[in-house]
Amino acid sequence: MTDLLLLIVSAALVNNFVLVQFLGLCPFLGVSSRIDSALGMSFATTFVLTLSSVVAYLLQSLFLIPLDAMWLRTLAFIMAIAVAVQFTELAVKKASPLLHSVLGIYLPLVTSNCAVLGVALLNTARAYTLVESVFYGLGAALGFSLVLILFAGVRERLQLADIPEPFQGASIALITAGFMALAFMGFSGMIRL
Amino acid sequence: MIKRPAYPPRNTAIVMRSVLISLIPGIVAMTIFFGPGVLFNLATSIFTAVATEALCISLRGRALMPRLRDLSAALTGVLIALSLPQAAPWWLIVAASGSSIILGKHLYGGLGQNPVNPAMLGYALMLISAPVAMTTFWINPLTTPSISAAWAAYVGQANDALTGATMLDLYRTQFLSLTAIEASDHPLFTKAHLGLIYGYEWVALSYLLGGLWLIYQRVITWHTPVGLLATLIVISAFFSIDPDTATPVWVHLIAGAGIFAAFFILTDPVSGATSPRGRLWFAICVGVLTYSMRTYGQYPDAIAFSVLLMNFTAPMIDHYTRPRIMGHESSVKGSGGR
Amino acid sequence: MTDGIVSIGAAVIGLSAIGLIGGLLLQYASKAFKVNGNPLVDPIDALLPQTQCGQCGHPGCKPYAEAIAYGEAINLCPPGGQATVDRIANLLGVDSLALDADKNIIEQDLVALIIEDECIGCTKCIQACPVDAIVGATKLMHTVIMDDCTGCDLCVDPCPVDCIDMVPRPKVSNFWTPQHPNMISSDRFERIEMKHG
Amino acid sequence: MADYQIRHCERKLEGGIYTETYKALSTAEPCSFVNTPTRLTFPIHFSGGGPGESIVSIGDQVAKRTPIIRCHSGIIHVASRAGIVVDITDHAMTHPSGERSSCIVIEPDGSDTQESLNPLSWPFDANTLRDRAIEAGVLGLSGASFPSLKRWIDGTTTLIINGAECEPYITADDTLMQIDTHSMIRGAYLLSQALDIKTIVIGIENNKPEALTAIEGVLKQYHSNCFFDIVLLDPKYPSGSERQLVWLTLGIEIPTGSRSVETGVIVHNPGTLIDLSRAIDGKSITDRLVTLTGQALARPRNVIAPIGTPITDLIEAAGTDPELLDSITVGGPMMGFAITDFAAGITKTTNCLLARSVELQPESPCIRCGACATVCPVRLQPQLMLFALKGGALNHAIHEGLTDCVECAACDTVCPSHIPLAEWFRLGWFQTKEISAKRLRSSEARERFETRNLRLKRIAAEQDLKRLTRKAKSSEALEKARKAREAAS
Repeated sequence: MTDLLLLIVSAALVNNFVLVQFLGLCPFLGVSSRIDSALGMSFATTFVLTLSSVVAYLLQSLFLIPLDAMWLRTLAFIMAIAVAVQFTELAVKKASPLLHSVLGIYLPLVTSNCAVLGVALLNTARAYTLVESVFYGLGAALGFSLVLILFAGVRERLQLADIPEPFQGASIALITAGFMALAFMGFSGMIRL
Repeated sequence: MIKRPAYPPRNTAIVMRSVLISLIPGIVAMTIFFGPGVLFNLATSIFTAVATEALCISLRGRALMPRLRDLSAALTGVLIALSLPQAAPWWLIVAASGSSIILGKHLYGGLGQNPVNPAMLGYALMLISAPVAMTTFWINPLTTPSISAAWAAYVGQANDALTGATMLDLYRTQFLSLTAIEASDHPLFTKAHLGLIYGYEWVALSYLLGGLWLIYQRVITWHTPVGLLATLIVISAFFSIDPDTATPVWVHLIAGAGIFAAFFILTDPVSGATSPRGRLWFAICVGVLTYSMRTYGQYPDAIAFSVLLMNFTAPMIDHYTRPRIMGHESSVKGSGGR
Repeated sequence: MTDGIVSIGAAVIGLSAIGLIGGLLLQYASKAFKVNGNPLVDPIDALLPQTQCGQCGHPGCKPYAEAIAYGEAINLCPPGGQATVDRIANLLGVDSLALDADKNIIEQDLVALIIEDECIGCTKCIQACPVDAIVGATKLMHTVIMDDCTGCDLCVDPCPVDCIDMVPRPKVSNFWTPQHPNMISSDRFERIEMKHG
Repeated sequence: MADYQIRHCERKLEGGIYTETYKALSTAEPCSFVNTPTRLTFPIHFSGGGPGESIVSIGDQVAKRTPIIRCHSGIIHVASRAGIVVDITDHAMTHPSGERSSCIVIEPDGSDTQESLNPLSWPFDANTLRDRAIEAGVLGLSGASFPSLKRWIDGTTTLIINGAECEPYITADDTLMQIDTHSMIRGAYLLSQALDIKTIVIGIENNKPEALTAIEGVLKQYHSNCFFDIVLLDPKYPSGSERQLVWLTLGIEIPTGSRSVETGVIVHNPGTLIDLSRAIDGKSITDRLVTLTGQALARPRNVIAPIGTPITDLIEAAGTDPELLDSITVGGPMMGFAITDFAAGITKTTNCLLARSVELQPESPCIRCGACATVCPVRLQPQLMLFALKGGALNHAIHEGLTDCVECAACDTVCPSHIPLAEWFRLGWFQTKEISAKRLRSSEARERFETRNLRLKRIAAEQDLKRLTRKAKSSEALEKARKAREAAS
């Protein structure tokens, strides 16, 4: 149990996918301008990440290893992720058309979100069990959601601030993201797994 | 005895000035125990901060004097100087002070707009960029450097005999490998030396004095310092049930930047949470993060990282700790019509 | 060699099977989550100024809202001005555009005014008004109901005697806006000293 | 003797500030009358009670209490002195906008002709009383000129007399409570009788002992079946604000978006009740008590002046040359507004003219110190609202509670950066109103557009139908004719 908890903390904070491993930066910058869209993206990504780690594990153990087809790993994973993303997109469109519009292209782009594929690949590379895979995916998703939402909160404040003209918009967002990554360095070395 | 005012000061410059005044006991204690290098650092840091501030303001074409007069840059300079190693070379001070003013403050539009604490940002940047200097150029508390030795350190030729890691770092890296019995014999940590030689206690007490004066003057509220210090005490007391593996309460409290941060760093109003309840939560979270990073992380004193992390959560804390508006049913949803 | 081919074949078949399963799942999902119409139309329509002026190239605001929901540019509404463009951009989470330069930007809130001496009572303007804000009958003088006029100026061109002017909307007599805090520093005063102790 | 009790308020105002009050300035001299001025001005749309229209024309001779303005809300304003209507024109007025608007200008002729209404005699019901108040021009007399009649709905259980004059400098209500105590109690009592209210709460700050003594003196003589509950309040600003007063005296929090009447409480100032008492006697409102105060006036005091008296005359009455003053504050230092054109005449809501010179401190950026939040009486976070408003995010500010702000300016007073917070919030509140008015107009336009489209469709369908039937008939006839022709050939 403690191990699983540490696994989540490690994936969420210490080895945060966005700020420490620099994966999934595209949605991190793309949908963080508003808290509500960040929340929506967080839910979508959490769902896709957790689901795809399970599916990736199943694909790995039931299909790729028995058939000795590890060379198809990336292809198979991306297909599984694409299905999960497409499913999520349909669900979001039904549940909240406004959110669907606000997330725009970033929702289908979760497919090519390297954090999602990264989790799937890391899971298999580290030979996690099913439960571990789920927890690792969940931890990664929680970390992604955490920084996305926090960053959105800060960006909402930045939009109201009197920022010098050359730094307005994306540049100050990138600088702030850098500072956030700096702050996350404080976690480094905390959990060695 | 000065009468306690009924309200906080009615002027930003007076707020900043009060904080500067309340830092004086701490600065005096630092100078006594860690040598004149502290003063060199202070002068460099203040000069750099004020000069950078002036440069940034004039680059933006804003009026210079009103902003310089509010002393906020000078205060950032002082805070930076006090948190950096006492034997740090001049370039480290200049880089820390300049980057905190430029990156931490003026990129975001100057006073009142910055999302993170400028002083802690400068400190963290230096910790990442110059980790050796930041972890080893602390004055060894067993020595008291002369003016010439301090100057040598200032120009970058520090004497190894004078410098070392901080006590918190030493405790973590060397002391925890000893047993409690062995430890009581260790020259650095025997009770007889406490306070009298190392000075950490006296520095901490001086900061405490200044901080209490700030509360008395209503410049800061009790929420932040109490939140941080209580959290540190409670957590470290809980874990120090086993003295062989845990750093004791007193080390957490006085050997690191705990008291200094509680009264002077976390209380930065701009980058912190603003409601009283929010400030309490902010400080408690900083306490928890600091303890865990100090204990499990790789950096000796994690206050800077904890503060930066919590700065990013401040908008959320503000949102969720808002008091219930009169006439409203719940506290979080604020909107309503008249 | 054959082993390899068998293995490749199995993999390809297996992958195809997985793809098929995924496809079926999505097919089911697209049925289950089917959305009727475009639910974005109403929220967009609520932001449009409802002048029904047609300057966007659509017959009224609702049709334009529908067009936006299906991808039309959001910057075609001169009566709404930049504020409306920004609001729609915010609603849909897209980048805000500058108001289309081809459109003549209306700075002021205007209403139509019929010069009553010149009106011949032809009812052409009444037919043109999209919001029934002109009253009158054949051979009788017409009048614009100021409160109902949206300032779309669709009545101006049809008038054969050119007796309709666009004038600034008359101020509601008791409506006033406080001065901007940045402007009033000269009139400002320190409110009061606090009582100490 | 009326049944009454005096108690100390058990609740403490959250937030709020103790300020220097400077009340003694204007009470040093006794209250007096001013001479009738040479001109009186009455703004047609801004006399209180909303926009209206003039019911006199230039050249008309009016008597004292002749109706001159009828507001669209029904309220009637009267001439405060007999004289001639010399002009109806754009004129400066006592209003925060500082704008000019059309005013009736009357030159008093010194004669004493007057009109009056028939006195009402008990018993009368609430409607009669309300109609009388409208006819006599009784306003809420609170800062916002809210017509008192709207407050009179059934189901009210408590009347609160707002004797908490918490603004510094102003002593108008305090003086009224002392010199016209009997009228005030009578007005309150008759109002309570008409509305079937059993409890009258008098909220009065404990720094007004003279007024308290006067009230007690009257109550000892008074015969009534109401219970008078006198609550002594801490003199903390803004305890006289309606929501705060209701909470302090009764412990009721008025829900956001509603007014006190909706919780069964009505709040009136002493002045309103005195006016009401006069109106019952048939006397429309012609005069009001104004506090002339401030360090820049030679003889600060309270005066009773005809409504419409130019501010210049009042400054002169306070022994100061109006030329020496740049601007004058109408109302108290906290919620008042500045006027620079002293030709403006006082209105029924002008309770204080304040002349003083206070050095203005330069504004500096907000450092989010939160001092404003600690003094906010409704527990808002002014620093966050200000940040949103300055960044142009009105919705954000509304989400933070902008519409709950009572504009008391306590935040403004304690702000170490000297930011005019209350003015930002006032502006934000007006923008909110403007936007919702626009929304309303556009939704009405949408409805009319849709109705019109439906109508056009219907008409087109009807015409199609008509044409089709006509065509069908004509083709039938044609067919017949053709057949007939074929048969013939």
